Amino acid sequence: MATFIDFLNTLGLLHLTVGNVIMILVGLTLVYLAIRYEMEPLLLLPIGITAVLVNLPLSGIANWPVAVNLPENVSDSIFKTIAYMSDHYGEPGLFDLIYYLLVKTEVVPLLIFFGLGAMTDFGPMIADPKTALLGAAAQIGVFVAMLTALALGFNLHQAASIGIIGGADGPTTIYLTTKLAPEILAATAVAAYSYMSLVPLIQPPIIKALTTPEERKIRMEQLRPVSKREKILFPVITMIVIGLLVPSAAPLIGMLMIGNLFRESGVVERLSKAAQEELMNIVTIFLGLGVGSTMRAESFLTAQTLMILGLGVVAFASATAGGVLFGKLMMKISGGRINPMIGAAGVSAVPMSARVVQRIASEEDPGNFILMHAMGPNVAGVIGTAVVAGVFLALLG
Amino acid sequence: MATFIDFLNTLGLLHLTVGNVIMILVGLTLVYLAIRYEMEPLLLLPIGITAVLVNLPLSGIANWPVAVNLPENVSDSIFKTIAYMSDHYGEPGLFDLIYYLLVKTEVVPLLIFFGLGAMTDFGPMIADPKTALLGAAAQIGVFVAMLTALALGFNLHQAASIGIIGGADGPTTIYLTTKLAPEILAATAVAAYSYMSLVPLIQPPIIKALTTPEERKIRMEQLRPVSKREKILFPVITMIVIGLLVPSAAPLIGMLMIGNLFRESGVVERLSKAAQEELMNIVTIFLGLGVGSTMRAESFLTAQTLMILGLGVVAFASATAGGVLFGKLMMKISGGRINPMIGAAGVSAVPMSARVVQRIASEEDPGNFILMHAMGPNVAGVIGTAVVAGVFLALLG
Amino acid sequence: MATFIDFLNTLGLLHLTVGNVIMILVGLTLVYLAIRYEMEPLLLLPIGITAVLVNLPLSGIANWPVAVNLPENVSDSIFKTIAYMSDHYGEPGLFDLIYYLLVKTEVVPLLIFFGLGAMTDFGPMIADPKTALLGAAAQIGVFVAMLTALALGFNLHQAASIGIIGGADGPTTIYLTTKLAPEILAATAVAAYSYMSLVPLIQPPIIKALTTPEERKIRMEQLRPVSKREKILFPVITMIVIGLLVPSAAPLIGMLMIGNLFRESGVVERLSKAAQEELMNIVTIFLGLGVGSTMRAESFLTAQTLMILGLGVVAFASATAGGVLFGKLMMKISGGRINPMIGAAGVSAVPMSARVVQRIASEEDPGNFILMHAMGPNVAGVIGTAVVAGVFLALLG
Amino acid sequence: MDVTQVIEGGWITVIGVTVVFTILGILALVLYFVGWLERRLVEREKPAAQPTATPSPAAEVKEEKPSIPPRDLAVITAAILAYTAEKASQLRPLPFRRKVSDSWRLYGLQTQMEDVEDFNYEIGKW
Amino acid sequence: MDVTQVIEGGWITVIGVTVVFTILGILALVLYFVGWLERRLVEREKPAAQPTATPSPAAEVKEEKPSIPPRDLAVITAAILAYTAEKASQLRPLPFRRKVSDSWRLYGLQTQMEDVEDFNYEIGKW
Amino acid sequence: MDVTQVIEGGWITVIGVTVVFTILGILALVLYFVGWLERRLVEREKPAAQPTATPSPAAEVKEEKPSIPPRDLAVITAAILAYTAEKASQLRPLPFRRKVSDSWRLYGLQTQMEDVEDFNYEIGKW
Ligand code: NA
Ligand code: NA
Ligand code: NA
Repeated sequence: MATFIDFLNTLGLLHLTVGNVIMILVGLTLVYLAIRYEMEPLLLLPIGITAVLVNLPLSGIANWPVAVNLPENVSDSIFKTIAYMSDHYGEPGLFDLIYYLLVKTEVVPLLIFFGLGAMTDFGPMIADPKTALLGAAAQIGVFVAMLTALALGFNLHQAASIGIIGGADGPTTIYLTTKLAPEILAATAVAAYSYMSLVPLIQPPIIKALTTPEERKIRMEQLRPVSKREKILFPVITMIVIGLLVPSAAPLIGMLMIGNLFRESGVVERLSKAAQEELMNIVTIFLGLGVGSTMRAESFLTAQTLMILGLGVVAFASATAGGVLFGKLMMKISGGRINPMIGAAGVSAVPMSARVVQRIASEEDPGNFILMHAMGPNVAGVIGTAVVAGVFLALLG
Repeated sequence: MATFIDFLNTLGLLHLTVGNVIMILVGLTLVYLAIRYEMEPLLLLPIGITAVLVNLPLSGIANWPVAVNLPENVSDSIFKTIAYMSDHYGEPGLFDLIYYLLVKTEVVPLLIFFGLGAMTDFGPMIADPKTALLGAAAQIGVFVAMLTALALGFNLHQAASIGIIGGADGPTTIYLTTKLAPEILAATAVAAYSYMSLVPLIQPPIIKALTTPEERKIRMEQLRPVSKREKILFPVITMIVIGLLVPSAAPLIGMLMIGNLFRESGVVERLSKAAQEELMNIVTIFLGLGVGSTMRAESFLTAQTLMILGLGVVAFASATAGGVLFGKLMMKISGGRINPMIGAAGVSAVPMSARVVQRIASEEDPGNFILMHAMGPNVAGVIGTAVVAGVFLALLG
Repeated sequence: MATFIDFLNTLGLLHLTVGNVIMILVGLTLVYLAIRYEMEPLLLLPIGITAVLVNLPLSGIANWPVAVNLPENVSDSIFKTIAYMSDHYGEPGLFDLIYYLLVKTEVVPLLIFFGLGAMTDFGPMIADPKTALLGAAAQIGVFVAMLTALALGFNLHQAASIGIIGGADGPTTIYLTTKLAPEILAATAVAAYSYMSLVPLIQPPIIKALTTPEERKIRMEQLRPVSKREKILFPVITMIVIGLLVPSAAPLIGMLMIGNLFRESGVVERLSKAAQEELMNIVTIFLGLGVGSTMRAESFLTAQTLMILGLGVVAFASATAGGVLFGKLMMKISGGRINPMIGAAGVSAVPMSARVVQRIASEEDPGNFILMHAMGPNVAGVIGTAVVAGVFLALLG
Repeated sequence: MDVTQVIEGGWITVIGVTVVFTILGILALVLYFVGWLERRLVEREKPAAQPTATPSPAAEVKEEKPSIPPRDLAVITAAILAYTAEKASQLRPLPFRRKVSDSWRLYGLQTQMEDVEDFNYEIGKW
Repeated sequence: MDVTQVIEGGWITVIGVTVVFTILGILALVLYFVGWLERRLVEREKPAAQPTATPSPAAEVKEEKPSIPPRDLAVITAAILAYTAEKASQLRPLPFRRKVSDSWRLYGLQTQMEDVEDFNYEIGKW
Repeated sequence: MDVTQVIEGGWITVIGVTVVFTILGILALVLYFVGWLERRLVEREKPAAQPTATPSPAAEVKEEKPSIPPRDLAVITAAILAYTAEKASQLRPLPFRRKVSDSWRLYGLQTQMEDVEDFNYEIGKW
């Protein structure tokens, strides 16, 4: 009989909090958006369903809090941290292992950058290097959002992590937030991936408001061909240049460029394919599960989260504006040979924002093909955001 | 010359024990069965050959004992355990790392459940929900075997781990045994996988003894079609319902259902494929190597192991009987619209036991197709066994 | 303003040492050779580009030195080592994790042997077992190089690691060096893989110098067919025989033979494919990154490294000579029925050295097909080198 | 044999059997409810489009339309299959194990289904 | 150069060379024995069926022959490719998401390109 | 809202914007330089071979359009397959490196053999 009462005490239902219920609903909403509207499903589906699972009480699948104030000497070392967490919060569940060993150590974001490098063709940027500056201009959104966050009372570490959402690079956001402000990881990750899939809704009105129909009709001359040699040199040069100037960006840029060299070298097709497929798929699964498992009521259900979601829109919008306005400047300087809209593609979100630009261009003039020109800022935006993350780490890390 | 004598001392042959020799023969037998009779080769081949390897003395590829009495404060934490083992038994070999880091932490069994979820179509159970009860009835075998094991002198933890063999779900068996009675892991795992492949031999006589030819001839009406929406809702609902009621089953059920959602959502085909193929294959390899490496003479060559192998037959047989008898009850209640044989498929062993049922049905009446109806209890049996494992963990863990 | 000065201090450029610059150039050279001449690109490309990345100062992607004098009680345990390194050198970067957790624990070399086993057809050796002795004879090169290294002042551990380069098996070299002399890992790994791709240049002059045209024209009778049963028995027997006699070679040989059994059994094609492809590709990536990350100026830029590169040639050349000379002996004994050139294939480098032999044979007599006969010593050489590594570990480990 | 433990085991059995039937019973009820909802939704949404919403059991497995009309694909595939089948033509009586052959790469739409099914066969029993 | 170490190295060389020849020698002997056993077994089991047990050396590398003559395969494949290609040739109006269809498995050369592109679309935004 | 932090944030903004423009500006300059070098090299190496070095834009943009009209591709593939098949059926003069081609996907049973052999070539030496 005592056994029976014991068992009743293990009923999770009895330990369900309001916070759990809300988080389960949030998770289900993400799952719904991912399936019904195909909003970034590769990330939002795993994140959402994992959020549901970890908010079922007593399951023991995620026992360790995500953000703890660790003693000074413990926080230095991931292995001490794990020992400390075991001591204080018991045996790790599967999701604790995934989060603490794969996400928090940055293994997962870096391997995703590696895979992205193997999947990205930097050709359009090599063919027209000046478009790289548009990838820099779009980073203005990062700083606008950061300053707004500071004004709203977030501390510097949090503000930087929130700002980087405007870079529209999921792994960079996760990389930086994990290092600077793990307590808001779930919020920034969800914001980053959600707004990324809303790019086709967020960008067009801003682009149209900042450009005239004549500007949008500007045709650009065809890109020059890029040789295999240039494509091979590109990752090597980029790694060295950025690595020497912003070392704190070197892990992200380095892995991106190693992946890209695998792709372009043409001599390690097996490894390149593995980086793009088997390794990428497996790492993506763990990223989704790991991030989803941080969506606990105690850290997610705060006013901060709502503010972060709001600031994400600010970040994306100002990044788009920054790109377009700098595009207009380049248009003036070049004597009207650059369509300012391609600046909007500087927010990354490869290749979606470039497609948005092309679609608007087609609306004005069905014969205007600027997709490839928009790909230049687009891929430059990935590098730009990683550089900004490096600056943040150098100054705040 | 001293060097030469030193070398002679490292000859493994001189340190070979009778136990080693027997274990090598056991391993070779498993390899033989796997290859010659294709008995569950994906598991029994790796387990068998690994058992051979770890029983070659002095190889250093598996140095740590599988079941140790750890001090109280050490056993709480896997990382302390590893430090403790290093201190007492030296540097880990490859198989120690695989067993302690991947199997004992439950990473491997849970990832296999994830992959199984992505591979399983729960449609037949959704189309005819009442068949889920047959998946519950077959769990009776688990308890019959557990009580028998208790009567034979096994302690409660061991008895529960032995009973779960009757669930015919390898990863669940490994999951539970690792948590409750790691000292008998090798025996229960080998029993589970061996009998699973003997299902076509074990089940038919029991089914035939408990049913009349008329009952076996009962045809069932065609299953209704199941919509995509229902298939998507199923994993979400199941995860929440079971997670709230039996939280200790949540890790197993949760991973199974996340995998199934990946499959049914239709928006993450890449991840679903990865879960079913690349990740699954890799994890399967490590499962086989990890379990095989626990087959050491000291823990395997006991009277207990022989009893466990015997109890495995009891478990499978009584599970089959439980399913069939409950099937007869449902047949009576439904007025003869349910073929009682499909209860036998409640033991899981997807889809083998369902095929066995179909084969017997065809023998009686070549036009009787109840395979899909048998798949309902079949997949329900997986859920049922996970629930029972959850109950054991809640009460004994 | 202080912020600005802070930032300038993080400029990697200011901390670049001459050593870094040289290592970056070395890395770039490897990348160039890998791409331009396809010199072992699967390894040398990742190694080279990683060497570039880890020599960019302050990147934090590889913080821990590769070879440290650890206190006695720490070096026993990999996990204590990691805790110690964290304490003394700060949080690990991605490459520290890869090197310390995957390479130094031998996980990566052993999994590569596993994959190699699944990819290797031992048929030619089974068909003509006497050719196995040629695989033994080629190991003479290992000892010649070891003795030379000793004479040049290397200590025994280093000399053994250098000698093993002559075995022409990358993973065995890495396995042994990691255990005996991690401080020269980068040098031996680079030497092993570099010379392996130079086999078509190194071997022909030696083969021609040691054989007469008449000897090179010897045709060998067609190999007998090998049954599936023999192919299945081979890995099992080899594992047991070698495991009992040279247990310290058991991890290498054991994993090789498990992989080969997966291949030949025919019942676990999925796992065999996974071992050859998805797992192999992923592990290869980590091997390249892990080894490349050990190429730091402090340990690589020494006179020792140059000597090691020189000794590598000695090793390959004397291994070839050993094989050919023993081939001549076997030719005499057999009454001229063995072409002595196939001894040169005993250096492994599967299947390149066998192809070299075939090419020379074709030059003398276009109708002479001894490729398959050369494959016997070729695969035997893999086993032979693993045995020698086992002897070294038994006596020095 | 420890009597206390056996009694404890008896209690666990009672609880366990109760729980497993309860859980799967609740699940069944929920599934009936979901099925009922689904039918209502389908009827309301498109009263005449039921065939679309409830595909035939055969089509149900695969949700989307292949870019080749399945019929044509079937014909083409049949040619290949017929050929490969001839090679593998030993009709085995209800094979308890079907061999994975390399030619599945040519099957097109049948691929995933069969591939997974075969692996299910081997692995699903776990 | 440390003389003790060189002497030690000499001993290791003696032992090492002995061991490696011994081991591979034993292995060779065992293999001869296994081969002899195999021949005896085969002779006893099926005295006339030796051709089955002894495939030609060419086929030996790969135990089985391709089930379709490659030439026929080429023709059949061409038919499929032509068909699928036609379907794929409609100029699509900048699709914001292109579905991965199963038939890509039949495309051959187009495979990798499209596959990666689609994944880029979803994942590249990161 | 902490004024010190906002001021600090302002400094970070100034530094960050400067750095990101500087870095990408330097990168652009280097790329222009590399492009200029490349053109010079190409001109010097093969003054008349520019068409080879500069593929048509259609091919370069390979993400959108298949570089070969799919129908032609089918025919060409068939030809290649027929050719390679014939080659494969003879004794080849031991190629020292055989490139992995995409068309292996169409070979069916030949796949694994060739694929593994090529990889063996590169990796097997370990
Ligand atoms: Na960006
Ligand atoms: Na079950
Ligand atoms: Na060798």
